[in-house]
Amino acid sequence: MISLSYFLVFAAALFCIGLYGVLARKNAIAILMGIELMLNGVVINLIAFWRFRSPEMITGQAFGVIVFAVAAAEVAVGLALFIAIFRRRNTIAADEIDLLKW
Amino acid sequence: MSDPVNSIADWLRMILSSWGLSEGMITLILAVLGVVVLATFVLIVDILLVWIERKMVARFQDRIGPNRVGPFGIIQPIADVIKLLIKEDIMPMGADKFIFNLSPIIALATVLLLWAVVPFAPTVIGADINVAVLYVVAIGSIGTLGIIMAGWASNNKYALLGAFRTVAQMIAYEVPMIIALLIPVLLARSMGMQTIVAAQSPWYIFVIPLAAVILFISSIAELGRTPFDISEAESEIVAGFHIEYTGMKFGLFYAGELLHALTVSALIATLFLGGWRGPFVDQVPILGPVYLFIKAFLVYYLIMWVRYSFPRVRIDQMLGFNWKFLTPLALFLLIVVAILDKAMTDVNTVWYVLVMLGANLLIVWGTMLILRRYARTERVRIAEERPVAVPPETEMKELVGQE
Amino acid sequence: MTVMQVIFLVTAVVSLGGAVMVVTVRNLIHASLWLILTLFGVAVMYGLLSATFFTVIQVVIYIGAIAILMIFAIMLTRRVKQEPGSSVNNNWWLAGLMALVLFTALVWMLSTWPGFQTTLPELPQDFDSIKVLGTALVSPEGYVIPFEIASFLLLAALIGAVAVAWERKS
Amino acid sequence: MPDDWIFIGIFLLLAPVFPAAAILIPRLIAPRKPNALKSETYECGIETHGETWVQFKAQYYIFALVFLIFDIEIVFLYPWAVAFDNLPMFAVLEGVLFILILVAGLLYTWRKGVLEWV
Repeated sequence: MISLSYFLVFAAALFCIGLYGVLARKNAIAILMGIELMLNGVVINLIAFWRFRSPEMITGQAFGVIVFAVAAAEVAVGLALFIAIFRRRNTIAADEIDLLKW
Repeated sequence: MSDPVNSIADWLRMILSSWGLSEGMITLILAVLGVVVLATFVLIVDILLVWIERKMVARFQDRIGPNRVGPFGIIQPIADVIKLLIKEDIMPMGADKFIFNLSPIIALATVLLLWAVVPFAPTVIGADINVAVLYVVAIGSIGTLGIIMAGWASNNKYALLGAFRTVAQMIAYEVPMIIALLIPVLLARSMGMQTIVAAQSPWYIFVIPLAAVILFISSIAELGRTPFDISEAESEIVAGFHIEYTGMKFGLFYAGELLHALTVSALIATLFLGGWRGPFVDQVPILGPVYLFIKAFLVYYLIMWVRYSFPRVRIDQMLGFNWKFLTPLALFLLIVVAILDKAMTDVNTVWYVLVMLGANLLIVWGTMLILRRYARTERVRIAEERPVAVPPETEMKELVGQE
Repeated sequence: MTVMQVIFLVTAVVSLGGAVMVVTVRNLIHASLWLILTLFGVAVMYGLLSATFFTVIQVVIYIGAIAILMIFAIMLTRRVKQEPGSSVNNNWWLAGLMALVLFTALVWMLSTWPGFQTTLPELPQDFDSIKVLGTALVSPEGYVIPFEIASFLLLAALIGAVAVAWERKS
Repeated sequence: MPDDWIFIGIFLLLAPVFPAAAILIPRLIAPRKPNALKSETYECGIETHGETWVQFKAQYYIFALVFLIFDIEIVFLYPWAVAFDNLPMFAVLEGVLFILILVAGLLYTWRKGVLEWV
């Protein structure tokens, strides 16, 4: 029989792969993809806890919907920033955007 | 009284269980059979659609259309299929092979998948899920993805440009489409197709006609048919996202587009024209699919009528029409319907329908007034002397005057 | 092994494989297509958790909107020449190590939690989660504040993103 | 209900098989003699010129952005519409407020001239 552990481990793996992408990739859009993976891991956790721990309450799903909205807002603004940066500096490699380093 | 489809399913279930198969296995086998039957049926209708569309466009353009192969040319599409099957398949240089092959598959498969939620009769439906309306939207967005993949994989500037235009148009018109779909959901209090059909007394076209019109327009745009066919404007971008496709792969895009038109018609018929509902359908369930297809082909005929009567709009007009007209109108209608519906919880059906219909017609009238004023200012604006684009007539007059 | 476990394992392998491809493959368009595969796998996971509403909105929002937005952004920000050098920075091994350590730590922590092996409870009879969700989102005892704030957040995101990305042609 | 989802799952697996078969059959019966000239990119009929990756207008992105925001809004509204029977009038008005806030965003983009195709 399927248990909560399946989904939690899957979500953790997704989260960690996303984390690797965020930390290791150079291209800013690739970093954003990593963030998307991490957010998906989080939503799976929310839904899995709803289903396994408190199916009679809707809290997990309500939070899931809010996370969807946050993810969309984050992607919209993030990509807009990258496009603006690309227009100025002709690159979106995260290690070349270093004006604020010092 | 049970309908033939369920009787056959029950009969098969009996036979299979007498063979000693488990309950889950039987469900699985029946589901596979159901999918194969449904998909085959839809594909056969699709082949027939090629003939219908060609014959119909010929009539619109005062021609005869295919009439050589078989009586009235009815075997023509089969000849076409054979031709496409034995054509050489050309893969352009620099194309991304896997994605190039995958995108026509997605284009047709997504259209087929939509038929899973179309109800044919009170008890005959592929899958009566409680999120069917959003399922339609979801499958549609996978279709969008297929187009962008085709454009990207072709390694061709114009294909990519065409894909970009198509996707910009499809996602733009998805907004009024989803809002228009939301309105019947709101009236029926459910996203399940069977519940929506069952809730339609009277048909929703008589309650919320404006939502049906909005859905109809945005569906045409979603299909990329004239007047919204800038995605394949031959004079501007050669042929759109499928320039590099030949043979059967192009055929799949073509078949997918035709079938998509009928699918959309069937969905409009289901959501607004009462789906399988009609006289005597309770006694004779077999009439359900007949009514559904009559209604669907009626809507399909309207789509064709629009397609072969209107010229193409420009890309700026297309986007402006959506964002500045259709989307605000759909949102306004949604607000009005929501508030009216809640205000009339205790009113009897006749008054409810009359008030809803009246509100819809009032909105249409107001919209028409605004549009007329806009058209007047626009005509004045266009008529002004402008340095760049001089209307050809004045040029001609000047030339004539000089002579 | 029940049917559900088989579906779960296949989906998990496919979507985790897709996720690995997302963070390693060089071509960004390919990365986004792998991302779509992973997102689809996650949608199937929601289906297994009987959150069917999430299955469809995962496809509608993530695949239909966010992925498309990403593909558009990739095409808009691409230099004509293929970017030189590797697609990962110099600290990629450190990142990999951190991800691995975090994963091990998470799984270890979770396995010590008594609720880890909770089995699937039956859903309450006549429980329409969409209806309950819709009621909860707008009821004052529920989530009406997050609901309205979400709309403000989206408004802010729209205005902010347009202000940043929009450049009037002179 | 689960049976219906099994049907959808099987349909998802089988639907690509039909078009895939239509692509694979020509592999077996159609002639196949590729040469360099034949498999050149057709593009617009004349020889191709320059990189395939041309720079696109940022405006495509802006339209996708407006679409994304509205898409999310609609996802919030569908449960609201399904639960309509359980809602009192003020809950309906909350939904209306939600829509109006988003309309403000649309008006902003409209006034800023983002919706003009330039």
